[in-house]
Amino acid sequence: MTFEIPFGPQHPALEEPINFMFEIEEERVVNVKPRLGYVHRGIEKIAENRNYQQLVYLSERICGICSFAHALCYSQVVEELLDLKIPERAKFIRTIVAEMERIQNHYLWLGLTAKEMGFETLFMYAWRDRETIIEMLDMISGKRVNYGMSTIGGVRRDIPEPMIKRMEESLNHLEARAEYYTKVCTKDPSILKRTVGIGILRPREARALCAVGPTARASGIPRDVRADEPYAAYGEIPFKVVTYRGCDVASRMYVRIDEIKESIKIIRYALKNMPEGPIRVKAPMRVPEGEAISRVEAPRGENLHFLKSNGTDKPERWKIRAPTLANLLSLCRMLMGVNLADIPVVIAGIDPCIACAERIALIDAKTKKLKVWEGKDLWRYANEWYRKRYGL
Amino acid sequence: MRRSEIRKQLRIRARNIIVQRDRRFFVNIEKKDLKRAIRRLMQMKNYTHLSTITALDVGSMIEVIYHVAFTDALVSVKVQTSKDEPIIPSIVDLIPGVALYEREIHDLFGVEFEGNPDLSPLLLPDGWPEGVYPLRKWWSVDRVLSKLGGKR
Amino acid sequence: MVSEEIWALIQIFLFPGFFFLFFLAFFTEWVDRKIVAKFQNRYGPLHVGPKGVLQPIADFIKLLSKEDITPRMADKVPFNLMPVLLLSLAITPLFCIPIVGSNALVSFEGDLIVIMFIMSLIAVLVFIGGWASTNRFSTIGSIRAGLQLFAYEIPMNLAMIGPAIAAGSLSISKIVDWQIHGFWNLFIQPVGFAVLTISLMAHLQRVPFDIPEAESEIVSGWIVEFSGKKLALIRLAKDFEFVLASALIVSLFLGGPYGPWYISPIIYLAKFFICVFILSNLRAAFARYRIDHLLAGAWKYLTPLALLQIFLIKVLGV
Amino acid sequence: MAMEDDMFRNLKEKPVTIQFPYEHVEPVEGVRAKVSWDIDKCIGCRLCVTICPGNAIQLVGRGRQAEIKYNVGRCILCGECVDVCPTKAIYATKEFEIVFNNRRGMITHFRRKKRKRTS
Repeated sequence: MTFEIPFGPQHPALEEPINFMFEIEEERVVNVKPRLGYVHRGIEKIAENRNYQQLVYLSERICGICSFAHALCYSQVVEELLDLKIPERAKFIRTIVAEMERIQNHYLWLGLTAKEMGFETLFMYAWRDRETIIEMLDMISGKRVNYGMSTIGGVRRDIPEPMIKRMEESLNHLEARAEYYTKVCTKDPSILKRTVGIGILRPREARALCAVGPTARASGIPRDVRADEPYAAYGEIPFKVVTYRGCDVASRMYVRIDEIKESIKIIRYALKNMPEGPIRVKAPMRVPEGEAISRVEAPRGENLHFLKSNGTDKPERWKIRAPTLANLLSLCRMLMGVNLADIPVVIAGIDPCIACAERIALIDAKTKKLKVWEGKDLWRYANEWYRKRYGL
Repeated sequence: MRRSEIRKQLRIRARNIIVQRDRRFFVNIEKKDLKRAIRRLMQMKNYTHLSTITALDVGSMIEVIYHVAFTDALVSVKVQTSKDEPIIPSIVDLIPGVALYEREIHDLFGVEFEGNPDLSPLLLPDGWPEGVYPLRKWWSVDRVLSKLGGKR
Repeated sequence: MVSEEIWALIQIFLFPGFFFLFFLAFFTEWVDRKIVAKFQNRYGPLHVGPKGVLQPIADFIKLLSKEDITPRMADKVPFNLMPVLLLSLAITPLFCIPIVGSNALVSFEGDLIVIMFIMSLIAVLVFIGGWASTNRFSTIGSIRAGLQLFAYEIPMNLAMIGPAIAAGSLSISKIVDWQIHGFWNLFIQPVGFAVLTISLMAHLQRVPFDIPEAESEIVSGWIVEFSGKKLALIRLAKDFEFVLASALIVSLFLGGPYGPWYISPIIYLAKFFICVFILSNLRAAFARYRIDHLLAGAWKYLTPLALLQIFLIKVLGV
Repeated sequence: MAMEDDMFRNLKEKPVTIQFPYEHVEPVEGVRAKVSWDIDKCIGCRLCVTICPGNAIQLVGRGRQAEIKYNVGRCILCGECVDVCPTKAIYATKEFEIVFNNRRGMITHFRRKKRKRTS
């Protein structure tokens, strides 16, 4: 007996609206169809009406968690068009913040995956430890999310000497916790039962489906923009690309935990070798005509921005490809043949961020209304609806 | 990667290859050569994946750019098609991972990808009118707002 | 004669009876939530009453006042009847458990069998409730609840039979009595204790085995269509089941209450909350297993272990 | 089961939760929060209006008689206007708990005090 189970757009296992239509046969998935489009904000269209400075902040709001990666990618693409040379110190600060964001994202992911597995305690612990890194980011940038650090021509805030000392303490704590989670995730029998051998994505399939980021690296493919095409200060910092050959959710977990440790090493090295100097150069408002592409390794995978300018202060076309869209087909492949109970864990495995994946559509053509509703309007609408429905 | 390598592999004229900077190549090709070009690029060493497909509205034409990633470069293959008859051969049979990108462009620019088995709406809501493509330049924000009677 | 009847009424309605049991159920829920919160480095309930002790009662009252929705597609009679039946079935066995002295309110030869029967009935009722609400998620949840029943029921009953064989009686009061005069069953049947604890976790549908109501997979499973008063009753019934589980462990393996009448309830409650602590700790320490893991584990390990325990008791004659 | 040790250690420790409406965390040095105007320094150059990503700032009137209309509801707390202001008329506050009951309350007008005309 096959029956269809809708999964989303609202479901407790999903943080963001996406719809999967599963065909289930005896608790096993035989077919899956994804449907996007529930959180469209029309960012690529809005971009045609904003100037380049304003777009830095719009790019930050593509995704709440990997906001710096998008802002960095956008800043780089504009700098390339402007032919700006940004100061060395700014490059190092960019690297540090990008890696801190990676740590933050991976802790968040660990907690969410634990929650999908029903492991509340690990969820609480991972998010408690994530607080440490968020406080660090708060200290550096003045904000807990959407840091507003990267800008065209450098960064907006410096990391002074006293901050470095406090950062090192926090980094030690985070490293100890990462070691602890490695121990937990390799030892705990219930975690192993739920992750090992679940959601298999073979290396050949990962290559064919263009998987990126930790999803690809957990299938043994060393695909990392930081190593392939060094941006910011990655060319000067030694680090290793973490890969695992398990191809399952457990490997994705180990890749991310090991990346936390690797990121901590990168931050330490960058803090030690940070050159002195200015952090920002002035950028003109108008951008000369041209096309440029910039790639950044966001915590979730490769991030690509394409920008075409037409000589004014507003871009002609700004194309964003967030990592989740690249991994969505791999996810559908992983979900084939998976037990119904494992669906949330496998979906969490690629670290989906639906808001990143879809940015384009505009205004719902059906409603023909562009009106902001206040609380009392909603109240009235709800009452009317009920009255009509039940004939009160 | 160097210009000559790409030229030799794709067997096209050198002036069709623009080297923007180190690691960045733009290649202009004809629509009919697209599949062959992508297949040949895939056979080159250091090929990793196809990053994404971008579509642009350039006046009377729609330009579709395939960003092919290598470990040491990013080659962007440009194809143009007319707006009246926007048909481009699909490369899903070569790289299955581009299915969603092609569907996205089909939604937003109305480009038909010949050979893609599933071009159902991915992003746009159900009941979206036929022949309306939100990312074409015709569909500007001001135009929409004036139609809806709102103001900026 | 009259005073004896009044005494019996007091016993049924006040002290080990209804009032005390309701209070105990709410208090146990609070303790459970507080302990798990403490393990997870949070506060838990905090604001209603001192340290949030009245929070479960507040939740209960709030749920009673909520809108009660019956889905149009639901099978109305079983759907509406199920919460009431569940609550009454969850309370009934508690009267067979001795709290003051070694004599329960209702005690007869074979009440252990009745308790086993009622506990299976609860699981069947859960299945019916989920099935009657005709939601896809609740259907899956109820199917899982039924499957889970097959997994845990036999090891649980076998582990409960162990003490009865040792004591030579099927009455819980007599088993408690036997333990007071001899050893606690915990020391002579440790395997049975472990098997019973694990099976009870499965019976209670708590975290490692909360498969029928897995929140992140099937949106709280068989409960998903229940709301308002029905949900309040189900929540209360679950509290009673939790009390019953801890009480069973105390009575069968930890010797139950002993001593004069004024001290035995205190000893009983102390043991009771040790059991609650163990169950809460297990809830915090695991990720959720899958239904096939549970079935395989129960039939591969729990059932043979429970049988081995009975075999040991028979052979060694302890 | 691998986390038992950490769980039992936490039994003794104080919870990390901050009970928000009753406890407050001090904002860090240099927190990006609501901005405010020192309107007498404003020269009406419109730089902040151009740079604001959320179109939260409007300049009503012209020149030195202009008044600033600041909508917190649209403000994304980026602090670009503070950086760009040539006369340091805009300054950052530490007010980040910003809640309103209605939309009108979000809009703040910064007006110059009317000077007495000297004869």
